[in-house]
Amino acid sequence: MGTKVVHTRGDITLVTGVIGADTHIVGNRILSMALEEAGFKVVALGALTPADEFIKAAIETAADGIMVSSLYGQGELDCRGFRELCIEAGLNDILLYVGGNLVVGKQDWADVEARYVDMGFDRAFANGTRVEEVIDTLDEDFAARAGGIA
Amino acid sequence: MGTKVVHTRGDITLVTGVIGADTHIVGNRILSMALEEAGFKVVALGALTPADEFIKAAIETAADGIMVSSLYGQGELDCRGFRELCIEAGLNDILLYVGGNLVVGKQDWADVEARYVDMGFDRAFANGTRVEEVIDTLDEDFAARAGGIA
Amino acid sequence: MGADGNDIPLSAAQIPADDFADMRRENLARWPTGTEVDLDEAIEFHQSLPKHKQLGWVMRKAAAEGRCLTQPRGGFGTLELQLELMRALDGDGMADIVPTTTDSYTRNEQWSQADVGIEESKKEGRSMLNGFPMVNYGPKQTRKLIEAINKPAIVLSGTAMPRLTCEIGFAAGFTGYLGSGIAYTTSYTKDTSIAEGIRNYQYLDRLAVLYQEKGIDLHRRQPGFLTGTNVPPCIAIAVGVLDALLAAGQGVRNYGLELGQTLHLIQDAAAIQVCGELAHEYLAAAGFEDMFLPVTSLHWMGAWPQDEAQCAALVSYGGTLAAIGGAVSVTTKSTHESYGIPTPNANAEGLRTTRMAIYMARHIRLNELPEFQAEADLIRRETRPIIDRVLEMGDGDAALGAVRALEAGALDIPWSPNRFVQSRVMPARDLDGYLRVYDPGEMVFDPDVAEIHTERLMRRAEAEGVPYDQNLAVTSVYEISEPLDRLFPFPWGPE
Amino acid sequence: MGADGNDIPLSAAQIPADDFADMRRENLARWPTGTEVDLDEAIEFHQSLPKHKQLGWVMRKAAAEGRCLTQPRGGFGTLELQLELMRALDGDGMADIVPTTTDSYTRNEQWSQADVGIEESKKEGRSMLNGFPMVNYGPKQTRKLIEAINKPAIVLSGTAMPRLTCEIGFAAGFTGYLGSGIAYTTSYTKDTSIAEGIRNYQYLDRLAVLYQEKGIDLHRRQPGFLTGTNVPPCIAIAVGVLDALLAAGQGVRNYGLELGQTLHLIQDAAAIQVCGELAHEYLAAAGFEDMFLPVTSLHWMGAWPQDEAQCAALVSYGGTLAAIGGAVSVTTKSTHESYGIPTPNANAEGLRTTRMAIYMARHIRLNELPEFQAEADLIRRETRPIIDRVLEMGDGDAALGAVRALEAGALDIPWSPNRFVQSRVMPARDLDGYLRVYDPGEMVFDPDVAEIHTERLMRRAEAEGVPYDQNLAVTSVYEISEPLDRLFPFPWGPE
Ligand code: B12
Ligand code: B12
Repeated sequence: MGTKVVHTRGDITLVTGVIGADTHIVGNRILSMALEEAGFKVVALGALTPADEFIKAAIETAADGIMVSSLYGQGELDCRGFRELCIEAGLNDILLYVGGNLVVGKQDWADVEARYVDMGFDRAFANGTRVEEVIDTLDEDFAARAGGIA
Repeated sequence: MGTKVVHTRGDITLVTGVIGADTHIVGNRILSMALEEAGFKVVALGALTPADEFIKAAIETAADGIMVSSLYGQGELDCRGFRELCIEAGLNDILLYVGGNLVVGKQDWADVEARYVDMGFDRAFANGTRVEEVIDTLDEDFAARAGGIA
Repeated sequence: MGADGNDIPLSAAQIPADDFADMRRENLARWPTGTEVDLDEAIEFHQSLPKHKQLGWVMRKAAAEGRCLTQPRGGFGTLELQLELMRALDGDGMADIVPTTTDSYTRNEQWSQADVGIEESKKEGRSMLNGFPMVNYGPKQTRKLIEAINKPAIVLSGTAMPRLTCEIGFAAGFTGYLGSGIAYTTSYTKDTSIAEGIRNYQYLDRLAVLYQEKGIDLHRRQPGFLTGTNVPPCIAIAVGVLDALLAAGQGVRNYGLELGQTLHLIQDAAAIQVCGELAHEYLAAAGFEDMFLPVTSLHWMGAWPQDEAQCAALVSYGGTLAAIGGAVSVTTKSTHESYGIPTPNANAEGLRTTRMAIYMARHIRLNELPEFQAEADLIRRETRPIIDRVLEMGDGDAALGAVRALEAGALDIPWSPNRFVQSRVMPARDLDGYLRVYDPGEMVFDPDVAEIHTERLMRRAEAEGVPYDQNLAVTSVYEISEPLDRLFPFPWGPE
Repeated sequence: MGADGNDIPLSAAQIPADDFADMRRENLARWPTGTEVDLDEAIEFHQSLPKHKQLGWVMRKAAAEGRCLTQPRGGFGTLELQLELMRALDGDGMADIVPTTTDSYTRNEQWSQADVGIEESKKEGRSMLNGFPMVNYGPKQTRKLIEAINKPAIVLSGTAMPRLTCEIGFAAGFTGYLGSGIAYTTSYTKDTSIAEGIRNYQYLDRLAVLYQEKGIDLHRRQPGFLTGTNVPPCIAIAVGVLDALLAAGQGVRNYGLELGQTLHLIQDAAAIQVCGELAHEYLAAAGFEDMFLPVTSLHWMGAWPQDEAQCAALVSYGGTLAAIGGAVSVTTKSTHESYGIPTPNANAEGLRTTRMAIYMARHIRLNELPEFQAEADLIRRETRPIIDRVLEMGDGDAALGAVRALEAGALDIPWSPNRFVQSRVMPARDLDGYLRVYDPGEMVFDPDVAEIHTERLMRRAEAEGVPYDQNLAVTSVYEISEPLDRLFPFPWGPE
């Protein structure tokens, strides 16, 4: 993997946090630490972050992407309308990732992924995702954007 | 349960054994011990008993029933034609039970049972059967026979 | 003055009866179902329950007979789903203690959002909430859960805001309640101060004592697992003892302590032993001689692997560890853990696997093993100074001490989301599979104790050929969740 | 004279090379595929195998590094099914040692019936045989199994008649072979005399030594599980040591000993320890100083419960017991055990659950626990007199001694189908979960040892309020297979 765009990482600001009433901070903190170590600018909002705080922070920091964690199962309720909120706030193109345990119970992943893509997330990541994979995918997506219309 | 025919058990002779190249003697021995203790006459042939030895012993002892154990999975091959062998030997009405792990692998029990009934066994018993249940069923079947045409 | 009790200065002292009456009145008015709570009627109902449905009695009996009881977690978003679940856990799962986990909106007192969740769940035909919204249903409806089962029931509600939920839960007929001020506030909240969390649980404990005064022996329990993420025994036990002091201060006498498993047979057994010991020691020293303080062991609370076969070993070993450790009960998980809330069936299977594991190990005790004794001794040497320091910082008051010690980091919780906690302590697993402390943050260990931790972890770094750095802690977070081919491969090729 | 060697008087001495050549010639002529066996070609193939596919090397390495390897059982009736199975066990199951179990016709040298079984299996599209008919396929075809995997492979063939199968197996490239004269004859046959069984395995061992002489370090292994039904450690170890003496007599030097688990953590660990000790002691005393004698622990060999969740605990605990006992490998079962031969998937899951259990317990040793030491001591005091008596009855010859002692009952096997065995010994489980001897039959234990067994079982009878009779043994056969609601119910109601 490792698309050769490493040099641009320092220009990219990512907002991270755990959405809703969700207290699962461990994975989000490890992810934030790893993104920072990989060279991205990271704005870490921590656990229990309402949707509008993500948007506010993204505007304030002119972020390029938002990394939403949801572990506790209620993400499907918390994340509804997240893309719309972004658009309302003028964040039209912002890259939206979501990851964790995105629904209640053990459900078919393809189905879960589709639900989140329908909600407007660019990508959804299943439980068990390792940070290396996230970083690789970010590089790819930002490389594509740099080469594309963005 | 406990059909009230206990007094006739002493007149009933049962041949027990483990069919084919099967060495699993434990359940068969416990069953034989329990049948004897319950009052039946038991002719125990032990493990590794070819089909024709069951028939021979049944003729010699004028047995009323044959209790075939098969645990090792190959019973489906060993038991084919068992009823026919009985009929050829003039044991037309003899009660045939079979029990143990009657096929290779974990298969649907109803299906397995049907296969053995097709082969001419009066009853087939799944793994896990306890001796009390076997004795109750024997009593029922012999009671039915006594009251019926036999 | 507000009747939430927040204007009374924080202390471990019992809330006076009349203050408490005011607090209750105000509290119950916060949501319509609060008005359904009728203490006298509730006490009558509790009195009518047979002994085997009273968790207080059942825990005492299990401890006396040396049994290890099983208890799962479990909550779904509607009464119908929850009834079905609890029947399955009681029946198919043979749970000795049947739980009701509340959903996260309830835990955060977002009852109108929970209402939406109930509606959505009904519409979708599946649970959209991660637990049962007890407050929304109210005590009368919720009591149907108690009536549907033949075992004692416990409320599991990981929150720093239990005030209304506990009123509903006890009034409905639950005889057990998990939760405590220090443990839950440090691991389930971001902006709630420790003082506020402690006050809220003082309310809960005080309420339990209202029942106790009428002869109802409710079982209160402390969630020692904290953030569930490699919490070393010394921290879990210290918090447990402090929470127990707070509960005892309100008058509670039947109080369980939980410990998340480290997954090291000897460390877990030693931790259970020392937890019971130190709890009795400190409670007695504070004048509470007559406390019943059983220890509950919890199936691995960190990240689980995705492979269900691998998970089966965690479930089963969880029973083994609890039984051998002499825990009075074990709280179980299932092979679905890494994915999401288990189906009733998977949950029941986890219970049965655990139960069989307990059956097989029920005779085994390791107390005379020198390695056990060394570890127990180490845990004592780690834990006593932490508790002593906290009490000292509180001038003898556990409530004040906890607030100040957490702020200063003298007591610290790994991976805590709470901003009133330092969360600088970093645990990691050593080469022999023991959980040790890589970075103590501001916590102070005796030099010889600190030396042991450092030495053990250096040995691991050396053996693995990795730097002695924070990554030892991060890899220890992942470790147990790693797929087996990474965790424990065939070691000799093919090259 | 026949070249089956049956006219040479029975003894533990090595079969002379020229006699053995005659025996082989006659043996290989018994079935067409026998002519495919070419020793030189086979040895070349073995030499070409990488070390990690040679079980002799892998077992030595595991012992040196203190590892516990996993190995399942598994055999299906056609080459295609067997290939798929072995790939699944190697891949999905991560087995460290991959097995081929032969079918029961092959074990009884009923090769024409096995031919029918192959045809039937092909016709039905599922295995109608309970294992792989290796002789019918012959060494060339069978070698495809070895080539399909990346681990060492072992033949599992519970029989007293291994002569042709072992020729095919070794020629095909299997580097391990399970089976022995005393163990298998007493537990897998009815009419085969012990002498005949011993001779047949002397053939197998002698053949392994032909390979050994060319530098091929094959792993021979003894199946200590016997009838798998509550075999107490002393009997398993005694038979193991005697079979090892017989193998050593033929020249074998890499010889594993198996022990079925009793499911008591301390008894199993003590048994593994004492088994290794006594094996070395007796082998050295007989002049075999340079033996490699690793111990393998076997998942519960008695009857399994039907509930898969309950079985998962047996599988997992099986890994725990093996790891803590310090076994060099563990032979696994699956959650399908009570029903029938497991699917490749269930088999692989059993392996992974076991592997995870081993990972978690790999650091734990109980050798310094006083209870362990007492039990190890007891096992020594039980076992030595049995072996001594057998050797004495054989005037120092293990082969003669075994035949005579089994006939007299001085060595006895519980629940044996063989008519040359007394099978009067009756084991039963005591109140602490240890396997004890209820009725020793004609076996003679030291009075103080016998007293311990009786006292322990009387305590159980008393506690359960049942008579002190043979039913203690029968209920112990069922025990572990009982459904949980009978085995270990919620103890306090509802009345
Ligand atoms: C530890 C834990 C806890 C701790 C959390 C401590 C803390 N403050 O962080 C405690 C004990 C407090 C806890 C509480 C609860 N938990 Co919890 N918990 C877990 C557990 C066991 C491990 C989570 C973890 O830390 N994993 C390790 C980290 C490193 O992995 P991660 O979080 O998955 O993150 C990685 C990836 O997912 C990915 N990732 C994460 N976020 C994002 C975002 C983006 C954009 C991307 C690209 C990638 C990404 O990268 C991360 C690093 O590799 C999981 C089950 C499991 N997975 O084994 C349950 C689990 C998440 N919890 C669950 C539940 C229900 C709860 C509770 C509601 C109930 C309870 N048990 O009390 C409460 C929640 C309270 C609340 N309001 O949120 C459920 C969720 C159910 C569901 N989705 O169906 C789970 C799945 C357990 C289960 N099967 O029931 N829990
Ligand atoms: C102990 C055991 C052995 C011992 C047997 C010792 C002996 N000489 O008896 C040993 C280790 C030697 C052994 C060998 C083998 N075994 Co085995 N064995 C078992 C095991 C674990 C328990 C059997 C037992 O004793 N049960 C306890 C008794 C009390 O119960 P029972 O036998 O079921 O009998 C009761 C009832 O079934 C019923 N019953 C029995 N017979 C009858 C007859 C009638 C008429 C009635 C009404 C009722 C009835 O009443 C009995 C008393 O309650 C089973 C699996 C299991 N069930 O857990 C596998 C099992 C039977 N074995 C199996 C196999 C494949 C073998 C081997 C071929 C391979 C191997 N593992 O080496 C060899 C067979 C060699 C041969 N030629 O037969 C398979 C059979 C596969 C299948 N059917 O698909 C099983 C199911 C294990 C598995 N899942 O793979 N085995």
